[in-house]
Amino acid sequence: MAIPVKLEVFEGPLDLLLHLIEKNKVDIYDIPISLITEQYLEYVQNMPKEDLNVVSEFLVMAATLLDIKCKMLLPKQETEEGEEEIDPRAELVQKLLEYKMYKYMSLELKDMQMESERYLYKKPTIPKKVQSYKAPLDYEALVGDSTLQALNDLFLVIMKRNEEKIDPIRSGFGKIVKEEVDLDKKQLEVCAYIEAHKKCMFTELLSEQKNKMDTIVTFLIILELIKVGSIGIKQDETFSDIEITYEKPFVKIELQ
Amino acid sequence: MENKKIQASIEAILFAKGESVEVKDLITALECEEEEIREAIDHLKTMYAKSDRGIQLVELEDAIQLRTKEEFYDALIKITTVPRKQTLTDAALETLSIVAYKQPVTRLDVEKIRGVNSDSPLNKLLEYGLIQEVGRLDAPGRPLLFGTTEQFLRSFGVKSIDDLPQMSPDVLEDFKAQAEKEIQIKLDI
Amino acid sequence: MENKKIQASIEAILFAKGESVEVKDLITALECEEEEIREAIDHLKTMYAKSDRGIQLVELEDAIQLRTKEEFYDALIKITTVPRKQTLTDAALETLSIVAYKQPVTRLDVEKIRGVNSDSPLNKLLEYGLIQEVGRLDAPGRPLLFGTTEQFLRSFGVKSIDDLPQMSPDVLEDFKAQAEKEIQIKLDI
Repeated sequence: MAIPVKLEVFEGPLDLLLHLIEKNKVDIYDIPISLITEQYLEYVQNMPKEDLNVVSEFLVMAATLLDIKCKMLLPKQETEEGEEEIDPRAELVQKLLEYKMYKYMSLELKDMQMESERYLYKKPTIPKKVQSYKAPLDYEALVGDSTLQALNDLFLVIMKRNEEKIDPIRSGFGKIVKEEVDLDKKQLEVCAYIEAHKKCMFTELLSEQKNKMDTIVTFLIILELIKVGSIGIKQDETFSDIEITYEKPFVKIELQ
Repeated sequence: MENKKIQASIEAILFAKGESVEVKDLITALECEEEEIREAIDHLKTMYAKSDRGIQLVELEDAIQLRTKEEFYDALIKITTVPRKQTLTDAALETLSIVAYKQPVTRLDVEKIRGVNSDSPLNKLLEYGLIQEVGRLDAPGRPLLFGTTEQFLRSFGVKSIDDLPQMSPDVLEDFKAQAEKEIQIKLDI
Repeated sequence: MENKKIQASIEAILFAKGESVEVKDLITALECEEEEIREAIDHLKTMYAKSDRGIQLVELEDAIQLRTKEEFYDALIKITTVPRKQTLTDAALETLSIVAYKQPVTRLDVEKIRGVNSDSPLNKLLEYGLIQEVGRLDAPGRPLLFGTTEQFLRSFGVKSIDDLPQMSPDVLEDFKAQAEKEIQIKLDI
């Protein structure tokens, strides 16, 4: 049989089989398996091979057809019970019939869809007044089982949490202002202070500082002054205040 | 509520919404008995059926909706824009008929019947809103189950799945006989 | 064209369009005389005016349109609005307690106490009508001041704001002392 130049496209192996059966005008219940298999294979050989998934689906059916063909060639055997063996084509016929049925119904659906396209529906036109309507709030549901007492308890919890959040020491520093510290000037200031007082407490010195940066720099200057021996320090116990004493004239120190 | 008022309210709701409205929602909104609503719907149906009316009431499972009568389509397309047609491929139609008649079905069910992988037509049908996920099969892998939607009923002009044209081996036999006859006729000519 | 058919066609067109349709377009589409169209419109108008109808035909300049009768808006509202089932979130409750006990307060006050931006719970409370704007603070930017509403009193079963359980300065002092002690303990470790 000549293969048409332009291959018809089939939905799948079953579709192709049905086509061959119809084309040869043979009974679906009595498929001439040799003929159909031959034509089926011919088609598959000429199939475009781009999509291997598609080709493999067709090849599975080819294998099934060849399997049936083999079984048909073997002499019919009676089973032990004396019943005749089931026709090897039976399963395939069943599948073909089922597929054919759905394919037929799909054509019915197509017609139904075309008819239904002649009915038009309307888009919603909800009046603005209706659209903008807001259902009244169900306050009972909204408030639920929160009582005034619950609100009160909650407020106490919030205030407590709020107090805890504030670190009493650091909160004393006040606002942090970004400010460039003039190191030389700062050093002179600190030195002048200690020299003037001869003896002073570390906290006194810090309380003179305007902000965090000044405090840090002052602390660093003190450390340097201790290192070069310009001042002496004394602390009675851990966490107690530190006493600073003037030891010898200051030399200019390099802070890094 | 007075019968006339129920009827008018249903018409007002169906008109404004345009979309389908479930009967049970009407019962709640109008604070009526189901019987009263059903009666009003029947009245509306009869009223719309008259020849001087251009719209009709359709039932879709347990919802109702208004639409234009088919006979006015030709006049309508002259003046309104008709929604773009969803042309379904043969593969999609085949898949849809399997889902419609065998629902709920899994992807594998469809694939077995069609003999080919059917992911692409299934996805298209989902996208068009003609089928939907309706649950999962209680089997290994718990595969998704698909069924048709209300949009399917609308698009194919049926009230419910039960109203789909019957599919039986008899129909198929008829179909076959018919086909053979056609061939015969052609041969005779 | 038969009168009844003209009438039905117009209804179908008006329904499908949903919006207004010009009379002259109807004349073109239905291939009728203007007089016939006008007559059909009048018929439709009379028909819709009946008490068992939920829609009406309105004329605007030289166009006509179908609309829902206003008397059925209530029914439409019942079917289109989803009942709001809301409860106060924790954030809203916290914010509410601050407004209740410290009123009048600004947004910033609430934010400082809660330690987080509180615009969203404040707006929700305003929307619910549990708090309201009660004035502006005499400070830069003149920020809004919030206080509780009568609805708040009703919902929480209080006669007046004065009946709110008072937060005494002593309690606050206690908190402060406690907090400091706790920090001290932390430092000691």
